[in-house]
Parts: sequence; C-alpha cells; structure tokens
Amino acid sequence: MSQLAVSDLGCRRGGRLVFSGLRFSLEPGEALVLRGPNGSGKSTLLRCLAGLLPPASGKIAWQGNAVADDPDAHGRRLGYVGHQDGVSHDLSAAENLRFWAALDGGGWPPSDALAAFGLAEIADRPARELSQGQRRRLALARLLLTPASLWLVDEPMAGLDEAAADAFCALASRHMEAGGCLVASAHGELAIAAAQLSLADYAVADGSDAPW
Amino acid sequence: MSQLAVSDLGCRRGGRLVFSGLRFSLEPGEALVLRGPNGSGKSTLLRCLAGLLPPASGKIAWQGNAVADDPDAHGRRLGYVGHQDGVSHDLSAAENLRFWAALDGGGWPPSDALAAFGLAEIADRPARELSQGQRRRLALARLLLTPASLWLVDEPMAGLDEAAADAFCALASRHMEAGGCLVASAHGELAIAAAQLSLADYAVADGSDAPW
Amino acid sequence: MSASMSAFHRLANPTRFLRLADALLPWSAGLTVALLALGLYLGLVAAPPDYLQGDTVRIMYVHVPAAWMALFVYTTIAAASAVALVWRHALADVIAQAASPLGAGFTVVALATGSLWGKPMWGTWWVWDARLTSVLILLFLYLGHMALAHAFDDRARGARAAAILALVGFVNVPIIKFSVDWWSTLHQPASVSRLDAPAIDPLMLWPLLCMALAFMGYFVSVLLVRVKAELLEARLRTVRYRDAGAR
Amino acid sequence: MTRKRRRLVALGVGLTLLAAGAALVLNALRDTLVFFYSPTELTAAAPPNRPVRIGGLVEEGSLARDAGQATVRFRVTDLTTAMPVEFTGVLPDLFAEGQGVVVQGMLGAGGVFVASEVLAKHDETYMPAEVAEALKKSGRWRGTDE
Amino acid sequence: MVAAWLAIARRDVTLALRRGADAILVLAFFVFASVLFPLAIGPYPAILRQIGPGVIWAMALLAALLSLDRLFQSDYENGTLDLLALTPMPVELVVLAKAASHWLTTGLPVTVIAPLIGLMFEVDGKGLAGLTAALGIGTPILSLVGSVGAALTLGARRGGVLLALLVLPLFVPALIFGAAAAEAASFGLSIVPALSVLAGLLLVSLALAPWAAAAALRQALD
Amino acid sequence: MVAAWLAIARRDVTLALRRGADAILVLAFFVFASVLFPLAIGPYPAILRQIGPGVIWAMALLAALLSLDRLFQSDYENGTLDLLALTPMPVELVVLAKAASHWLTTGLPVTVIAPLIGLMFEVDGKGLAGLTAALGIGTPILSLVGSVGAALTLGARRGGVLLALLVLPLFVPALIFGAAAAEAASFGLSIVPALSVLAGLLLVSLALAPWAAAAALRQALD
Ligand code: HEM
Ligand SMILES: Nc1ncnc2c1ncn2[C@@H]1O[C@H](COP(=O)(O)OP(=O)(O)OP(=O)(O)O)[C@@H](O)[C@H]1O
Ligand SMILES: Nc1ncnc2c1ncn2[C@@H]1O[C@H](COP(=O)(O)OP(=O)(O)OP(=O)(O)O)[C@@H](O)[C@H]1O
Ligand SMILES: [Mg+2]
Ligand SMILES: [Mg+2]
Repeated sequence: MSQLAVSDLGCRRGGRLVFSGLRFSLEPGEALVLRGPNGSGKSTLLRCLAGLLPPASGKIAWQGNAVADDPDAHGRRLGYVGHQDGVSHDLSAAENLRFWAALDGGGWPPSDALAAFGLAEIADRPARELSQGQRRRLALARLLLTPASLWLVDEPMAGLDEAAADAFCALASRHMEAGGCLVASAHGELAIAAAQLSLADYAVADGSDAPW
Repeated sequence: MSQLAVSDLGCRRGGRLVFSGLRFSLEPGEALVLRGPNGSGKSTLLRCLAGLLPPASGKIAWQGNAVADDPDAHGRRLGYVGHQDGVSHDLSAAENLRFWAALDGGGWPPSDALAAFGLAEIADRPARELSQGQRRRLALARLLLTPASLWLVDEPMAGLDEAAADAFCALASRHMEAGGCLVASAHGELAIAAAQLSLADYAVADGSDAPW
Repeated sequence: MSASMSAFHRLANPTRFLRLADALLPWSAGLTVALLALGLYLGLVAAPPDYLQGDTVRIMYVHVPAAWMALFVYTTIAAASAVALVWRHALADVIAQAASPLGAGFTVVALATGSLWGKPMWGTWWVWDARLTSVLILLFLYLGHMALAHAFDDRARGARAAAILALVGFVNVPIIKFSVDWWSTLHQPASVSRLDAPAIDPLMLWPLLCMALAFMGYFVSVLLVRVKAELLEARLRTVRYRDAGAR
Repeated sequence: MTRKRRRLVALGVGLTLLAAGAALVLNALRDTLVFFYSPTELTAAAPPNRPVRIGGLVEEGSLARDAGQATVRFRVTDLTTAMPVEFTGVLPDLFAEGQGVVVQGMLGAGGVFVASEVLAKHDETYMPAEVAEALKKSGRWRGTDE
Repeated sequence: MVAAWLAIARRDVTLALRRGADAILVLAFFVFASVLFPLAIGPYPAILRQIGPGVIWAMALLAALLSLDRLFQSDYENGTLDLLALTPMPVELVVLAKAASHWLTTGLPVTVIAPLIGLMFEVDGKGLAGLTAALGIGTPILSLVGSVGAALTLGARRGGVLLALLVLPLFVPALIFGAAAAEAASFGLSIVPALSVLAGLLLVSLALAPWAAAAALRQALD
Repeated sequence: MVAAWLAIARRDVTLALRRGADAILVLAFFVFASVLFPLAIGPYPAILRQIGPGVIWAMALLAALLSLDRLFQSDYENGTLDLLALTPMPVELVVLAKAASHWLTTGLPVTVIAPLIGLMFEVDGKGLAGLTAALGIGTPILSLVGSVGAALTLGARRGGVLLALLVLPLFVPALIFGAAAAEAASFGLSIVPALSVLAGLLLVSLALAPWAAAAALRQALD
C-alpha cells in the first residue's frame, strides 16, 4: 500500500475541467515533480491534493484511506506552500512564523526555521519591507515548523537565489530521507531526485463547463 | 555617448542604503542582466532606473541627458514590468491590455500582444481566474503595447513555462535588433545575449539610516 | 543640482544649525524666563480689573498669547514644509516635526482657557461657532500632522507626507483669523490685531504683549532644543551604522 | 507641448481656479454661516416650527423680572426690530441691558420668543473701570449701550 | 490625452461597478444609516424635519470616507500605480480621473437618492431642492479632498485611522455650508450664498487637491 | 486547541492594531461623528439629546461594516486562509476567533466610548446605562452576522453588493432593539425586555453564524 495514491483524478477550476484521469503513487521518501505549461493544472492538482479543492472525480488516498474521509488528519500531515506566500505584511518575519508555530507547531522552532533560510538577520523587519525572494524564503520556512510527512510546494524555486534554492533542495532531501513525501511543481531545474509527471498528458481537450 | 549611462549610483530603500557606486552603460541594442542574491537590490535598481525611486546619489543619463531633468520623456521611452503584475483582477485579460493601450499605445494592438504570449484563447476571462504564469504573461504582454526603447523587467522568467520563456526571449531579441535596450534581473538562465552585472559587488555593508 | 551641492545641503547646514542653536539657546531661554516673570507680575498683579469682567479678564493673558501661538506655529510649519518640499531640505522637515507638538500644546491651552473663560462670560463652556469650531479643526490638523509623520517605517516618507498635509491644512489659518469678521460668531472680534487702534486699554495691553513675547520665547527655545536633539540623534545613528559596517 | 509649457498651463489653470474659488467664497461668505439670526431676519422669514437662535442687544430698559420667580423678560433688538423674549434660568455674568446677547429657543404664540438658553455676547473693548467712567463722563463713550 | 484620461476614469468606474464594493455598498450604507434615524428617534416630524439635512450630509460624508481607503489601495498593491506614474499622463490628471470616478460611484448616487431620504425625514420641497443642489456641488469636494488623504496614507502603518483623522476635518467646511444651504432653504431664505461658497470651495479644491494628491502619490511609490 | 485559537485571535488583534485600521479608527470615527452631527444639525441640546442614542447606534453599525470587508479579505488574497483551512483547527473556530477579534477591535471600543459620546449629546444617566448595556450585548451580534457576510462575499464578482444586501437586513433587529433599550431607559421603563431580545439574538447568531461562515469560507477556497 503506497503512502500517497491518486487514481483517476479529475479537477475542475472555475467551472472548467482542467485535467482528468490522472494517477500516480508515492512511497515514503519519494518525490514527484509536476511539469506542464502555464495553465495546465499544476497548482490545481496541488490544491486538490491538499484538500483545498474537492476533486471532480477520482480518489486520493493516504496509506490506503481516502483523505476525504478525514480531512483533519490530512491537514495535520501536510505542509503546503502555494503560489501565494501567506505572509502578513504588517507582521515581522519572525512574528509571521511564530504565529504559525503557535497554531500548529511541533517541528523546528521559528528562529531555527528562519536561520535555515538565511533570514535570521532580517527577522524583525515587517514583511512588507522584504524583497520578493526574501518573502518566498519566509513562506518556505513555514514548512519546517510542523513535522509534516507530505510537502506540497508550488514552484519552490521561483524568485529564490542560488543559495536559497540549494538550501531548499537540501532540506527537501532531508525530509525525504526521514521518510517524508514531496510533490512540487516546477518549470526549470529542481535538484531533487524525483519522478516527473507531465500534466499536459492529462489535459481535457476543452474542459466542459457543465457541472453535471 | 551611450544610450543609457549610469554613474556612481546609490539607492536607498526603506531608509537603508542598498548599494552604491554602481556604474554601467548600454549602447542601442544592448542588454544587461542583473544578478545577485535575494535582497541585493536588483528590484531597487530597476525601480530607480524607471524613475520610480529617486537615487540617493549618482546619475542616470539617457543619450547624455540626466533622466531626472525630464521624467515625462523618460516615462514615455520606458516599458517596465516589476515583481507585481499590475493586473486588475476584476478586468479580463483583454480589458487589462486595452486599458493600457488607451493610456499609452502606439505599439502592437492589444489582441496581437495577447496572441504573442499565447493568451488569445483566454482573453476574455477575468484576470483573477488566470494561473500564475498566465498572469505573468499578461504583464509581459504590456511591454509590446508601446514603442518603448528601454525595457526594464524584473525576473521575466519567474513562473513562465518554456514556451512563454522562449517567446519572451525572442521578443526581447527582436526589441534589441530594432535598437532597443533591456535591463532585466534574473536568478536562473536567460537566453538573451547580454552583459551581466552582479549587484553583490556594490553592496553597502550596512546601509546607514541618516537622511543627511 | 550637482551631487556635491546636495551633499553640502545635507551635511553643512545641520552642522551650522547646531552651532547657531548652541549660541542662541541661553539667550532665548533667559529671555523667556524674564519675560514670563514680568508678564505674570504685570498680568496677575499690576493690571487693573476690567470694567465689565472684573478679575476674570486675567485669563486673557494666557488665552490670547496661546491662541496667537497656535496660529503662528502652524504658519511656521507650513512655511518649513514648503521649503522641505521644494528644496528637499532635511532641516526644514526636522523643524516642522519638532514644532508640531508645541503647536498642538498651544492649541490645547487656547481651547482650555477659552472654555474656562467662556463659562463665566458667555454662560457656556462651548458653542459650535465658527471661531471655536475652526480652532478645534486646527487641533485635529496638528494631531493628523504628528500621526502622519510617524506612520511610516521610513522617516523620510513620513516627513514628506506630513509636509504635504501641512500645506493643505494651511487654508484653515485664515479661516480662524477672519472667522469672527466673516460670520456672526459668539467669539468677539479682534481687540489687538486690527487695522485701527487696539480696543484694549494700554494698562492691559502691555502685560498682554509681554506674555505674548514670553510665549514666543518659550516656543523658540523648546524648538531649538527639540531640533538639536533630533539632529544629534540622527548623527548618532549614522555613526553607529558606520561603526557596525566597519567591523 | 513641451514640459515647461504644460507646467505653465497647469499653473495658470490652477491659479485661475484658485482665484475664482476664493472670489466666490469671499463674496458670498457674509450672509451664510449664521450662528444666530437677527430679529429682523426671523420676523421676515416664515415662522420656523423649530428651535433657532437670535442675536442682538438687550434693549435698554426692557428687562423685567417676575417677582419671586426665576423668569425674566426682555427684548432683543438689532436696532431695527425688537423681539420680546422670555427665559427661566440662570443668566451669565455679563448679561446686562445694552450688552450683546444670543438667545436660543422657539418662537412661541403671540410673537414671544421662549428661550431655553441665554448666552452673553462680549465685544472687543477692554478697559479698567475708572477709564470707562471717565469716558462716559467726557461723552466719548463708544460702548454698546449707546 | 483626453482619451487616456477617459480610459482611466472608465476603468475605475468599471472596476467599482464590477466589484460592486464601492457604488452599491456605499449607497446601501447611506440609505440604511439614514433610514435608521427615523427608526431610532421615533415619528416626531418636527424633529425629523430639522435633523434631516444634517443627517443626510453627515452620512454622505461618512459614505465618502468609507470608500476612500480603497481609492488607490488595490492599484498600489498590485503595482498598477507604478505603471500609471510612468505613463505620459501627469499624475495630477490620474488623480483627477480617480476622484471623478469616485464621485461617479459615490457622490452622484448619494445626491440622486438624497431627495428620497429627505422625503422620509419629511423635509419640505424647498428644503429638498436646497439639499440636492448642495450635495451636487458639495460631494465632488469630498472626493477631491478625500483623494489627498487616501494618497497620503498609502503604505502607512495606521492607514485607516489616519485617513479618518486627516480627511474628516477637511470635510467640515463642505458639511457646514451644505447643511446651511438646506437650513436657509427651509427658512425661506436664499440658498445662493451657501451654494456659491460651496462652488468656491469646489474650485479651490479642484485647484489644490490634484496637486497635493499627486505629490503624495509620487512619494508613496518609493 | 485553545492555545491555537488564542493564537488566531491574538494575531488578528495584533494585525488590526498594527494596521490601526480597526480599533483606533473606530474611536476616531466616534469622536468625529459626534462632532459632525452638532455641526450638521445645529447646536440644539434638546434635539441632540433625542437623537443621541440613534446616532451612536448608527455609528456602531457603520464602524462594524467599515471593517467587515477586510475581515477575511487580506488573508484570502495572500493565501493565509488556505493555510488556516489546513490546520487542525476547525474552520468554525477560525471564524469564531476572527469574529472575536473583530468585536474586540470594533464592538468593544464602541461600547466603552459610547457613554462619553452620549454625554456629549447630553443623554441622561439612565439613557447612558441602557445604551451601554444594549451595545455590549448587541455589537457581538454585528461581528458574528457580519462574518457570514464577509465570508460569503469573498472573491464573489459583486462582493460588495452581496455584503450589503445580505448583512444589512440581518443587522436591523439588533439595531431596533438596541435603540429601543436606550429609549425605554430614558423614559424610565424597564430595559430588560429589549435586552433579553438582544441576548436571544446573540445566542442564535452564536449558534448559526460560525457554521454558515465556515461553509462559505470552504467554498470560497476552491
Ligand atoms: C474655547 C473657546 C475659545 C477659543 C477656541 C478661542 C480662540 C481664539 C483664537 C484662535 C484667537 C486668536 C485670534 C487672532 O489671532 O486673531 C483668540 C483671540 C482672542 N480671544 Fe478667544 N477663544 C475662545 C474663548 C474666548 C473667550 C471666552 C473670550 C472672552 C470673552 C476670548 C477672548 C479673546 C480675545 C480678547 C482675543 C484676542 C483678539 C485679538 O487678536 O485681538 N476668547 N481666541
Ligand atoms: N518596500 C520596501 N521597503 C523597505 N525596504 C525594502 C522594500 N523592498 C525591499 N526592501 C529591502 O531592500 C533591499 C533590496 O531589495 P530588492 O527588492 O531590491 O532586492 P532584490 O535584489 O530584488 O531581491 P530578490 O531577488 O529577492 O527580488 C532588501 O534588503 C530588502 O529587504
Ligand atoms: N481561481 C481560479 N478560478 C478559475 N479558474 C482558474 C483559477 N486559477 C486558475 N484557473 C484556471 O485553471 C487552469 C489551471 O490553472 P493552474 O493555476 O492550475 O495552472 P498551473 O499549471 O499552475 O499554471 P502556472 O504554471 O501558470 O502556475 C487554467 O486554465 C487557469 O486559467
Ligand atoms: Mg501554478
Ligand atoms: Mg527583486
């Protein structure tokens, strides 16, 4: 029984079917990189795997149990970073992380997570004053706060410089060595040993607009 | 006399001096790619070149004339795309471009610009329903609407798929063949013949906070 | 403007200002104390009671100078703001921001003494007439100016925003001044600052002018101290950053 | 248009607007914001069924107190029209015949203004009592009780 | 230039209508809050008639204030303001276009609906005419002056508070003369003086507000 | 779970205070509004006394609405809401935390400052007591009911209209009984009936609002 198994999955976004018939499975310690042109549904798939978007068809299972049956448990085992950073501009970098740690901690302490992404020096600046890449680092640092076993990350490399990209890849590899799974989307290189999945293969010619 | 000449430039952001003593010059048809770690000041430099941020020191000249002397003329010769897309979510893709064309047109018609970035099919969708990369394409398509001679683009490749990245590089090369200049920041590859400038070389150890 | 010129503006003037402030401060402070003592004596002891108001009139020696200063300080801020915006002169920003709380203080004093005086004279603490209302708006403008200047993480931005506000709000100053002439207010028209001779007896006028000068001296002295403190603090910041950078 | 020309045009338009606006305001100001109406205005207007304020001078010799009661009667005049006023309550210190006054209340039946509040209006002259006496004696008194 | 100006105004109106946040929400606030007064105070025609114009003006002011903090905010956050500053259009005209569309989506609806609300307050015909005329001239002042406040507080730490603190005192003259016009009308006095003061204020703010707001916007773009 | 709930409420209060948009704006709003009314209506104590409670309720309503459309909006736009939905905390409790912090930064300051404003309107002691009690019970209703509206309108094409159309009618009962309490008090009648209706409304909205808002939030996250 695989850790994460997806069968025959189809997703609808804004009333249009984006892809269908998608299937893959991951064992503990494995990673999957989603590929595909813009608008092919990588983000949609990640949201669906996270439980933020109900699937239009098919099933997502964790250790054999459908995740829809216990969304809370699924939420607890997840670390999700979407296109949007989920950073409050009026809080400082450290305050942002401390908030998430208070809500759902148990992993690294916030200060260590900041340091892991080279943000220790600017921990006390309001997030509105961070550069694009610094804010992205902050979003990724959130992954470390919980002992999540499944990381879902949308274009982790976008906006990161080389050092931060290396740091992320190293941390992701460590996560997988510890038995974690990773599903990430990417357009360019991603220095992580991973299977590749091309969303274009599952595209729906013209996503019908009818919800029934 | 170069087209764009920058001498001894220093820039302040949020009261901190980010870099200083920067100098470079571009001839017609030349491109420059800004490199440097997150927070090294690439975006700051681009904003400064656009005239959105007054320099803390130094001078920016276009064909020998300081751009600060005639900001309007500078605005007219510019095409600027920052980290933020400048896209109104409540307008459709086509409406967004038509608005900018009405304000400051004279280049490609909006529908051609959409087509150049493969957005023709989704032209009538509200921008809020576009994927990350589709929205980024829309922002870049704005560059084509005016006959600008200087393109300033912040991380053009971020979020673009291969096709879109190629399209941008091709369009940029065409722009330069026509005598245009380009200054772009990038973390990864950028398939454009260009000089490279590393912002890290001009970093200020710890920008002082005093306005005098 | 060349780079060296702007560097001159940035560095030389605050330095010169500091020197000037050091030279001026003892004089203005001394003068303030002397004038205040004299004014208080003249106003509270020497001046005769009014033929109508009796001794209540002595509130005038505080109310009127405070009200004048409330207007004067705002005018100063507006002028400094114009200088700061046009010539981007940092010292003018510092002056405008240092003056703002002082002006607000004077406005509060004018409002408070005015109400105190209004109860026995008019029979009410407060009415919504044009003079009183426009002074209240002046207080709000001062508060807005102070709040805006401190609302940004970047000081320079706060200073510029506050300067723009100060200029826009200046329209209120002539309204305050002429409200008593333009409208039928409960507040009296001008007694001193009028085209013909003052409608106030010399025995009462002199103490009033003396107090007015004392208030002005107080303003100048405190302003100098505040500006000096701000300049030194900025210098300290510079040095601290430079040291940190050198290490 | 060059930048300079455009700036000049903008400045010109701005200043014209400013001047026109200021002229309009200053020209119209006198009769607008009224803290109180004069008795003449109030008699001329339709009798308002609501509280208003009237202002003027307390007519010389019009003040009468009802014996044993706190009610006072006087007339407020703007030197053209005088309006009878009735008030029950505490009068301010400065209230006196010949002094300025602002009265709030309703115009009652029979043209009597029933006041709910009386405010004294003070003028801009300040002088010691002796000087006032001297002025009155010498006939150079320009005060309000003329 | 004119076409470009119209493009900005049209876009803002389109956006406001499409979001609905501004035009109709503001109108709903206005109607609802005004209607509350008869409910809360009870059916005393004399009092209602007297407070009617004042309540309507105060509500028009608050309605304008309500929609102000969104005047530049979303354009500021999504980078549109940067781009607008780089077009050949002077920033002053951009402000004017924004203020115009703000008025079209708040001041104008309020002015149009005000007579209806006045009727509920049993304001008489003359009073209604005075009120409507005053609102027609006075609400553009609110949009213009408000644009200065909205621009000044962009990116400020306490944006909302500041906006209220800065803008409401500057609204007061319009309020006073607007209410004075209605009062004069119901007294049977001429409303021309009050209206011409309002018109004068409008001209003055037309001259000063775009300049001040543009200066504020430029410094906000750092 | 309790600690996590407190973390959300604390963060929201922190954000509100840091932005200042909510807590202090409410106070500024009240002071200014109370200045606006005498200015607009004219300084007639008898009338001011009568409209005082109505004005204060109208302002409480406006203050609540003023901050409502930002209740979830920025969290929605920057992706925080996605993440909150994934935490172990049930979305219903997230809503409750948000409504609580909304009340702490709007309803509570309104209730605390209301007696002062009432004094400015020369409302008598009994009236003030009734007013304050009614506000204390009534303003949480506004926050709870408002959270449903705010959640429903997230990302909707005509968000603002919906917010107005859905929320305003739901506010009416609270307003009517709130104003009735103050009126009863100043007539010397018992305020208990009005207050117990308010308390009943509060319990009902406490039961229904989090559930409805959570459902709305879940569908907004698609
Ligand atoms: C809260 C109530 C009051 C406020 C806000 C207020 C405000 C002012 C202001 C702003 C001025 C300066 C005007 C100018 O420079 O032209 C002033 C002057 C003056 N006020 Fe008041 N006032 C108040 C109450 C009173 C009262 C009750 C009296 C006396 C009955 C009074 C007597 C004067 C006098 C004599 C002047 C000097 C006029 C001159 O400049 O020649 N004020 N007041
Ligand atoms: N709005 C802002 N206010 C204040 N400081 C800022 C602001 N934006 C960026 N900074 C700071 O200015 C410095 C330069 O930022 P800038 O955005 O130019 O970096 P960058 O090279 O573009 O980085 P990235 O690769 O992450 O985009 C950084 O230290 C950053 O924290
Ligand atoms: N919020 C939304 N509402 C409606 N439709 C959407 C929304 N977001 C995306 N879409 C549409 O759904 C499809 C898939 O989008 P998605 O964001 O999953 O693509 P993606 O593969 O992540 O693309 P990118 O590489 O640009 O991030 C696209 O056609 C897009 O236009
Ligand atoms: Mg995507
Ligand atoms: Mg950058």
